[in-house]
Amino acid sequence: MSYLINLASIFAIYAILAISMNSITGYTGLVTLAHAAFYGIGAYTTALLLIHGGVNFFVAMLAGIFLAGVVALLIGSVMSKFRGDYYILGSIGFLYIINSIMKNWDSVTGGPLGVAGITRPALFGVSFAENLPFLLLCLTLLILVYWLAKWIVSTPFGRVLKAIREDEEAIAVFGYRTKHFKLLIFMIGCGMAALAGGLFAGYIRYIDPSTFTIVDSVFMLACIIVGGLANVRGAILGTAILVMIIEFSRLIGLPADVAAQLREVIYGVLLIVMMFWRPQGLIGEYKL
Amino acid sequence: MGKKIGWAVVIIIVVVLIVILSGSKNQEGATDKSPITIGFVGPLNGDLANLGLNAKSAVEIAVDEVNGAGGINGRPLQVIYEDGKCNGADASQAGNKLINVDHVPVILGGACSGETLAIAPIAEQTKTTMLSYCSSAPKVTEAGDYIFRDYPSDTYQGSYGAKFVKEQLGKTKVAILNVKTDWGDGIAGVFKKSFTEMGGTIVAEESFEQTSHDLRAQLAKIKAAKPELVYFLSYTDASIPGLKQAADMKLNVPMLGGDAWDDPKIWADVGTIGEGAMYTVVSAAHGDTLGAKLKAKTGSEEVIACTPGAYDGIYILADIMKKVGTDSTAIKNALYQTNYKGGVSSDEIKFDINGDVVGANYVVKVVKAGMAAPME
Amino acid sequence: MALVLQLVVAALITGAQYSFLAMAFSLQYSVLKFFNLSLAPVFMSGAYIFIAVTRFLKMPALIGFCAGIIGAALLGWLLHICIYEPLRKRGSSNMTLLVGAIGAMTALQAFTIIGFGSEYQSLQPATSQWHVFEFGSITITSVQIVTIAVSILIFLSLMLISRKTLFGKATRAIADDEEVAKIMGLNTNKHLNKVVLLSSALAGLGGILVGLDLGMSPGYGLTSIILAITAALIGGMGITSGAFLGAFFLSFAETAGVGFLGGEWKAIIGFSMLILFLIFKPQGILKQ
Amino acid sequence: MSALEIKNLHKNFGGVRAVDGLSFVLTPGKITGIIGPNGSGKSTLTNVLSGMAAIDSGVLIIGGEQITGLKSYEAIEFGITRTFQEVRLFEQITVLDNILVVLTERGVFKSLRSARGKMHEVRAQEILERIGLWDKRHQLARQLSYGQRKLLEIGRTLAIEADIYLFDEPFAGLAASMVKMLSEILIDLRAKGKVVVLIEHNMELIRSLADHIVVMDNGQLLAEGAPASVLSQHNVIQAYLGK
Repeated sequence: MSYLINLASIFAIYAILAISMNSITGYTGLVTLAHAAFYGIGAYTTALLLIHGGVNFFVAMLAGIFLAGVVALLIGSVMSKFRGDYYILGSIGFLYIINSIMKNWDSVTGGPLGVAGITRPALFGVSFAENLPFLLLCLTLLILVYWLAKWIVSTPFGRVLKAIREDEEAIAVFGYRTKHFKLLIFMIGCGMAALAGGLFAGYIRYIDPSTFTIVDSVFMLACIIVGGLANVRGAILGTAILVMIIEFSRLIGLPADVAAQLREVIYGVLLIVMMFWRPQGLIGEYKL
Repeated sequence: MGKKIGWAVVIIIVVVLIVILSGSKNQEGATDKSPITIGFVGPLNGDLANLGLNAKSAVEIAVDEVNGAGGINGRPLQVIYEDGKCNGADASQAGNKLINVDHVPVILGGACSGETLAIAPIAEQTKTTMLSYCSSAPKVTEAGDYIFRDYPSDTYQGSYGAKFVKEQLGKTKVAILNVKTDWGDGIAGVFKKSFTEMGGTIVAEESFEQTSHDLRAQLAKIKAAKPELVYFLSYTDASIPGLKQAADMKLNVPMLGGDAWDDPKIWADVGTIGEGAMYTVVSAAHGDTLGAKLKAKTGSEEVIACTPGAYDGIYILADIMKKVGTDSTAIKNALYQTNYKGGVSSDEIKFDINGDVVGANYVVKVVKAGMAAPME
Repeated sequence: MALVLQLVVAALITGAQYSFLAMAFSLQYSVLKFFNLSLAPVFMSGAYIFIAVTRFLKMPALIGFCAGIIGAALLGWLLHICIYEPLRKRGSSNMTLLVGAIGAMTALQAFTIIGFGSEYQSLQPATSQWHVFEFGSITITSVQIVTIAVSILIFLSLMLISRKTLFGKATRAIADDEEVAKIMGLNTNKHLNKVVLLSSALAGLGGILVGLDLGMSPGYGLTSIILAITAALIGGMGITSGAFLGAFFLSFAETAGVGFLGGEWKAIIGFSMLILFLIFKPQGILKQ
Repeated sequence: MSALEIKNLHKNFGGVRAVDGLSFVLTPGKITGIIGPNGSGKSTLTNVLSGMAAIDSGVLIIGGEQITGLKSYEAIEFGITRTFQEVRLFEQITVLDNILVVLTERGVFKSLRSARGKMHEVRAQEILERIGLWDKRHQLARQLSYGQRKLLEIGRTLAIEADIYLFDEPFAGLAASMVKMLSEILIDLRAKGKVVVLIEHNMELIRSLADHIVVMDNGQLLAEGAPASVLSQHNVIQAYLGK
């Protein structure tokens, strides 16, 4: 039974990532693959503050979100200048740079040795060490992020984001400094990704640079494309489907090495099929 | 239209959940002839797949032998193999499945330190014993009370290498070229500390990312530093091009490597370039007997670094389970008292208070005509 | 002094190795206008077909060479007519094409791993070593000289084709404006197939020559295509001579970085170049 | 309401002098028609006036203020708004949102706090009813017919408080009823003393609506003045027919 609880926790963490990427890619049309880097910043800040700073888990997580926001401000302001393909290229560049920093800044990040012994969160005496309470924590944060994303999109700010997605040049003529809008939603999205990173660190209790690479960004992209762009529920649906595929291929007892590769073949083919069949995804509202 | 599809998919997910749920009721309370299942975690694909798969074959041989000799008090031993892919995320998933779905009392694994460190917290929390057969990173020492390893920590390999270079080879000026991974950094750091303490000097320190094969620039800098020996810590992927590039550059200086060079594929590929290359490896006292068994099973007598530890791991665990049964805490306590004799990886295996194997007898192997053999 | 010369030689070799995929990408980007990341598996297929032919079928290297180039060309062409051409016909945005390319890349890379295993394979016949030429303390092997020569040869021939032949003029016409080219009676689809075949063959050739010197592993394709795109961007996106120039610019920057900073920072140098050029000179060196 | 004066404006695109030393005044309370053969620089002029294309040299004077550089998001600060030759709507959002989006606060953080939401909805309904699209407000913009999309774009331009309206071939492809509706809108704007600029090929519409005509050819000012006199000038007819 607790296998399912842990699976649900991983699902909740990836759902938060999908929702956060959806706000940037689904609603604002900015396809970014740098998301795994902010996922990593959240995880590393939370882990390092927890172990060395002796800080409470949630304070460390908030610091992670704040740091991710600051880094997103720097990177976002640079990337807001780019458009379309060049935006993705820039995001890939930044992802590799941040991943290299994680690998080579041994004194702080422990480099490839990673960070081990991260303790599970606790707040006012309530400990989330056991799997079930941890899952409840993940679900509450997922609902919080879901509500936040829903609210942002319902405000006029969200409407301007959609207009930027549709025709950035046109909305600019009506007096909107699109760079600022793109920057703010990028920061919000990356902050949410850092939240998921903190949770992941708490869940797995050992992190190393190999879990924050382009493969993870592509996985998040696949979730929102399968589920549906510009639809918060779509992001959750897509994540559910893809996490199911991962665990199904592990459980049906394929020879272990083929199973792992088969999963990646399924993602790849799924992305191609979606581009043909429903580019806007199962319940999406925006075609790339 | 969108709504209908959304709901249809949600229903499918619920159905799938129920299927998995019913499948995972645990098997306790069966008759005493039911199999005892333990877990195995290792890299079954990815860059280090050869490491994991070779160990897996040895484990399969050991299990057949144990079951052949009556199993564990009559109950057959069974192993569930999970792929840790040598990274924290997959290893944690694998460990979680073994502990929470298959309810294994003990896990043989992980191989890479990243795998062991990722599963250790879950194992500690659920009081599941872990016996890693290949994790050498110093960090594993304090990974937990339930965490053991029958493969020596890097601290031994690094200091053994330093002593060998300084005393046996009498070299004083050494260049280090290591891959940026937990293994590479771990050993390089220890080597540098002990070599400088013994009065040697490190004339150059270069490193490279695990995925890069082009070491020309690093080797050029090392050549300019005029070392008497290069301590080249690398996995198979970068060793083959690295050795070739060094030879192309006429960097004709002896090379000392780490236990990852115990992979005959390297020497078969580099051919004459490998002549005289040396590397430290845990002396598998009886590696050849295991090699013969592996040849019968898999067609090649290749015994890679982690395999002896995995093979012995099965026997150690089988002996303990015969005495104390399958309760994990009992297994843990018994492991601290184990004194396993006649193992393949070493004649005597004992564990210290941290669960690390006591002592490590390394041997230096040297490559002659494409074959690696222990140096007299 | 010898160190600097040896580093220069190293940079020349690496530059030549980057140039094949960079020119192949630039040629395709000039007409198709999207980041075809699936050139990565095409690049690797050259090397893996070479291995299959020479090692499993025990055929001589020359046949392996031709089989690799033709195989890569066919793979690139198949991807084009099965995925990108139908998508372009349906008027899909280049973002949709890019996501399709990411899908194809992920699936094909997984297939390669299932087929050839995930470990490193060297293309060089076992136990043999390329003849080493020595000039004072500088050394260079025969395959490296061939790589540099072939890369310059390919560059010159692409220049000639582009200026002198009908094929070159048609390609430039489509690059300027595909609609206008159609109106002028050019069967653009047939012509695009030819361009794809040529660029895929070029990528396959690059895969083989790099494989012969450095060997090949499945993960290598992704980093190579991103470095190739960086080289194309540095030179000037869509200009073949730009890609050639960019490849050497990138390799010299990387080698200098490794020379002075250290090997582990190599990845950061490559991607910082990408970001710097994206910000300050997105049009690249050659374009005004 | 202030006039918009263009003084010695230059703009070239890749060697072609699209706007070449143009000078004239757009007076408020008048509809100025800009005519000229294709490629005479009409659209480039609109792009420059709305900040979508940079000014190479020359000056724009609005309300006495000299402007040599205008960014696209600054256009509205000078009261300039426009439509596009090929309709550029926000395709995958609803008709209502296409109007509401331009009513949002310009500041990023202000737009998050949707303070005056109600007032905007009333304004949007008013406009949509005026252009007859209120009943289609929940449809996506891309689901409208060509004529309706043209009207929605004009509705969007009307939604914001502006002084200078640039209409780039708004009548192209409109049905008769819609032409009548749009003409009334232009006349209404003129009555409000706005500067109305109409780029159009249809000569009857120019004659019936424009108070003042500017004729452009090869980026230069060919002729200027009242419609009746300008249209009969020899060189104007020559420029149109000669091409």
